[in-house]
Amino acid sequence: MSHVPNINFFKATTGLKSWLFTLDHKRIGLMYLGFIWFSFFLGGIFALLLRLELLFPNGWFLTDRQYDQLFTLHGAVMVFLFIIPSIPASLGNFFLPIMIGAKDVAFPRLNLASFYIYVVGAVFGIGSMLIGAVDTGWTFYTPYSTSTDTAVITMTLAAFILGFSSILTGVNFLATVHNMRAKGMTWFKMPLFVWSLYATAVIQILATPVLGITLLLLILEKTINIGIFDPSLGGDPILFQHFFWFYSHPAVYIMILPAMGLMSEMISTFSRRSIFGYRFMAYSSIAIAIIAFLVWGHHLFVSGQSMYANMIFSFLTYLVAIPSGIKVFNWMATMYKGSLDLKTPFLYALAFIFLFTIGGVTGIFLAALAVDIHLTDTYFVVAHFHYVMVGGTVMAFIGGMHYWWPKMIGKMYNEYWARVACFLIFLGFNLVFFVQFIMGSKGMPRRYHTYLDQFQPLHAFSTYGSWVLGLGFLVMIIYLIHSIFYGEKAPANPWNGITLEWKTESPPVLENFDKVPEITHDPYDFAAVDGKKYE
Amino acid sequence: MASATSNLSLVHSGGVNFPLAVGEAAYRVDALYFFIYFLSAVTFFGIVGALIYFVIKFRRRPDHQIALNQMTHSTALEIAWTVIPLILVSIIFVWGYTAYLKNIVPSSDAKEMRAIGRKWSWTFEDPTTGLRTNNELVVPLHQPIRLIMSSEDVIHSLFIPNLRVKQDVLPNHYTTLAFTADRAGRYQIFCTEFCGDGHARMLANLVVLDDADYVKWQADQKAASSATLPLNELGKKVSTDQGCFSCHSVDGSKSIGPSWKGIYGANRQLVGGKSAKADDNYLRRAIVDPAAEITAGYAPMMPTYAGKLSDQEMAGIIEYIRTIK
Amino acid sequence: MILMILRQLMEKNMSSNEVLVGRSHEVAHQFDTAEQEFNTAKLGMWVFMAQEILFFGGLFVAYAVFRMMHPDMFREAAHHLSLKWGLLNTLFLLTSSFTMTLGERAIRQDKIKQGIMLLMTTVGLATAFMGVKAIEYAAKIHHGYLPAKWFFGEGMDNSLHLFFGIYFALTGLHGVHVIIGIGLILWLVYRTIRGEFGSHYFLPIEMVTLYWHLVDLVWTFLFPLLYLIR
Amino acid sequence: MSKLHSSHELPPLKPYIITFGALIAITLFNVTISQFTSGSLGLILTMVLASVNAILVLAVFMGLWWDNRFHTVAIVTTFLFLSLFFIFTMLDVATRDDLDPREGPAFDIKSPVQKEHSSGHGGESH
Repeated sequence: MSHVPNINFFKATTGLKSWLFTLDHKRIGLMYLGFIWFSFFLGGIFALLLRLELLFPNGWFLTDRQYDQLFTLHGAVMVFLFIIPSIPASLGNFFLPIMIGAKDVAFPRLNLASFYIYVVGAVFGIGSMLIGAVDTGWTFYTPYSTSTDTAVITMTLAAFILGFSSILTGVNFLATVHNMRAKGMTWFKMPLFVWSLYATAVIQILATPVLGITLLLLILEKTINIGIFDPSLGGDPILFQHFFWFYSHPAVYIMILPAMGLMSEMISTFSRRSIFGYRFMAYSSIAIAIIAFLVWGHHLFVSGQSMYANMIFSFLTYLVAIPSGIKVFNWMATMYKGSLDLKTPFLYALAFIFLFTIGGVTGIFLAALAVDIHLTDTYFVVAHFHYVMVGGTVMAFIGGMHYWWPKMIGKMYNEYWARVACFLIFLGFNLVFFVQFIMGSKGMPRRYHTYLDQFQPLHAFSTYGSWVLGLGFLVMIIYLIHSIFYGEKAPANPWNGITLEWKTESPPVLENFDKVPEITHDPYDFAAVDGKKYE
Repeated sequence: MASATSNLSLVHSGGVNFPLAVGEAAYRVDALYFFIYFLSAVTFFGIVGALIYFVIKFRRRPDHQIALNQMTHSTALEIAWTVIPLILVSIIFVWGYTAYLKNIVPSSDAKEMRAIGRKWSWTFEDPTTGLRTNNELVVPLHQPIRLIMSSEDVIHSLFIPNLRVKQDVLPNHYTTLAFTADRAGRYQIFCTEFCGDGHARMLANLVVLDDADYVKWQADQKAASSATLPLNELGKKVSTDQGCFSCHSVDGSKSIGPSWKGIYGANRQLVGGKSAKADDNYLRRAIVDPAAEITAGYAPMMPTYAGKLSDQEMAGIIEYIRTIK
Repeated sequence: MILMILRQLMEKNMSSNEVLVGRSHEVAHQFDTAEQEFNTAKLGMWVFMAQEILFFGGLFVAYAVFRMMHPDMFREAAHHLSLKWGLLNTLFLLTSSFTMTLGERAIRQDKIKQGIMLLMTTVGLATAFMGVKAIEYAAKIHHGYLPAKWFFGEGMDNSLHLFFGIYFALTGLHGVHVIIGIGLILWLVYRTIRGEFGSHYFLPIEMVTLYWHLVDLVWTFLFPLLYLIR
Repeated sequence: MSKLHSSHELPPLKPYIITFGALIAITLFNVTISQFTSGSLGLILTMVLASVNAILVLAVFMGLWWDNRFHTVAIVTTFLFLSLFFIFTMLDVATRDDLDPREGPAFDIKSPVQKEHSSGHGGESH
């Protein structure tokens, strides 16, 4: 193993086996990427069907049960199979070691194991659809989940297994960041994407096990009636909600933190400008990770939770808004007086700021106790978290995928069609979800298969928007696949970035670098590169 | 009577954002909502405005290849945009919490009423008069109400958009909801915690009556309960009250349970291959012991109504089903 | 009997002189030095144990919540558990923790035979622990002290079934960890006999030792909470 | 063959033996006092002693005393987050009915032994 062949990782070994048993973080990352996008399109098809069904007030092609199953599957697939692993497992796996100048993650075999655990979880999850898909909503609230006759056990088992995949990825990344950094790469010379993955890993490790035990107890509840969550046996259903949200709220930050890291990378590179307030950005990632654990109770404001708990959780929820705000302001300041190159990844970054701001400020409404009482469990909440999750995470994910596509695949995509798709996705997304804020404020509850006739025009508007959004993703997938086979060969550094991943070839060589570089300057030190005096 | 036949429209009443506000609680919520709305609009347009300005002004051009400035940080600026939002959200928090407390604490002269939720209907009861209504909560105008709620099966949630109040309804634990309505009329009540197939049809109405109407309504109710209705009308009333229609249609469309249309006297294909004629006794068994004979293609989910209905009421329902051809 | 098989294996390998020479261990390619590999693996293990603590933590929170809701029920329930067996098990587990540590030290000092004996003692104590657990479970099942729906035991408090729900969940989950631990230690013994470990390389032993202490740590809280507090 | 752990010298044996003795002693002491105490005093004393035991295991047996400080930080953080989970949940449970104290549960829950299990109340789904 002393001699490292200087060839790119695609060509190093070939054949199906070389992929299935690979220990190379880059290949594992790409396999994740494939599975994650497959899950996204599966969840997306569910979403389109849901919107189509909601075109008319009394439903037209689904029964109540089928509708319930469909929205549950949409939620479960999107949360557990797509968005939680999305950025960390795919782009994170591929780029974390490269960005800190390591040859691989700390535990490559564990990394492969995480991937296969993910696949097994996905098989369980998708398998549950065939044997009576769950209809509980992705939150599995008891006692509904313990009394329904759908395949709750299979789906909870899937989420349980996927949780372990997530934990192991977190352990791996944390150890990698701690001990695998190249010479000279001090903590404050790490790119912000690495910082955000580090913060994410902390949440993955400390929150996910609670989901594990919750789902295990739910399974015990269904199989041997352990009684802890079942009110008819003296258990406490609100306790289930505490357990569930102790994981699932921090999970929201598992979803958004890596996206914020990606944003910092893209904004800095395409503004050709050192990131504004690097340390604040790093600290705010950690702050978000910590405060994320303290706010879960805001999902329980109307559940019958104590009013003192409501007060404390409401206050802590506001605190988490502060570091998120800092990030947005710092990105703005980074663009100020930069040299903005409006390439596709940067367009997605701009879309992120636009949509995430809406998602963020509507969060302020929901954290205000009195207002939340009215808005919770309505379409307002649906719109809010889609603005944060899709408008935030998914936009950054797509942007990041375009940003690193040349590096990962070694081919350039078509810039024109990429911009068309970006525009369609941005437009379609707003058409679908903005109107849902109005619906929710007007009182339209979520998870309704049928609804009052008066809401029909608003629902129809949202449904038409979903077609535009779907078209955007279709265009994207076509030109991306096209680029794999017919794309122009990508140079090593198409965007003139200065973080480490641009210092290796496209696609990277087997162990990432021919010679691991020694790090001497800050990750975004464009001043040094451009060699110009600034005021 | 002030109770119109249909509910006040949520979409077409009130402003762009909210349905018409009916009561103190709603005014408090709306005031805070619009305060946040204003702040949000300023923040949003500030950020997007700056974004657009930057994109136009600092776009990369042949004569502008590198950044004009590489300022890496400004502690003063960063502290400013940490502290200013912190102050703003603190104001919102205090406002939100005090408004919340005012809204949830019932006044001492509140009239206590009970609500029971089940899959998929509501029952409301006035303990002082013993009057019980299904899917219709009738309250006097300007009277503070304290609703004590519980559920018979899973978690439900009672939501009255016009009053801006909502509270989960738990099995095995009481929760309460306080409100005062200051405008007579009929308002929508939703269930907002997912509770199964009939969740979207677990609808009810809040009927707010002024004092005269309320007294008259009480008298009518008492009279109606003692009056002898024709059997099929009694059946229709009982079916409505018991929420039968959240699962059974009368127009032949398939719902959670079989439609009642034309069912009387028809041959029913049962789960397990048997079949049975839907005569009076079959229908009675279907009400008292629904799990015994399940029509093919349906799930066994109907609860038993044994003990909940009198013989006369049951006969009424069967008679009513007979009339739906 | 297991010991006999082990001895045979040992002797077989002894003859090929592997125990004395020791196998070489190559540092994985992604690391620069063995030191880095060791530190990283250990960090990973500690972090993994953090998640184990929270995994059990969920159950402890459930315990606390129900204890607060039904204090009488817990007071009574403690009387249905056998302090004698519980204490015996605590001593088994504490001692096994100690022998595990001694075993690890022995192997690190190349006292391979002594190390194997100590590891086997640990396995023995762990098995004894599970044996006592089985006796206790059998008694509970016999008297009908089962979770929730299955409960048919006698008791003053009508929420007793909840306590036994938590009891079986906590001890059951802990028991699963003990069984996994036994498997891991046996695997270590096998590899030690094959001569893979010694002063030159003992990373897996270190990892499993940490894991075994964690199992002990959880019991440290389980024992007083379930058996002692009344 | 690579030379490993030159800097990882073996910690002395003595602390292990002392710790083991202490663990046994504390456990026995804990059992003894639990026979004479009850209520919250007993709870607190017992938990304090159990915590001492746990800290001994962590510090000596698990070697945190000699180890990389970050491992201590990681474990302390873990317990910190666990206690947050604990405190907030308990806070809710303890004060849930403060606004509206009502006597007794809404339904009479008897031990399921006495209760005939009717359908529709959950748990009968398989």
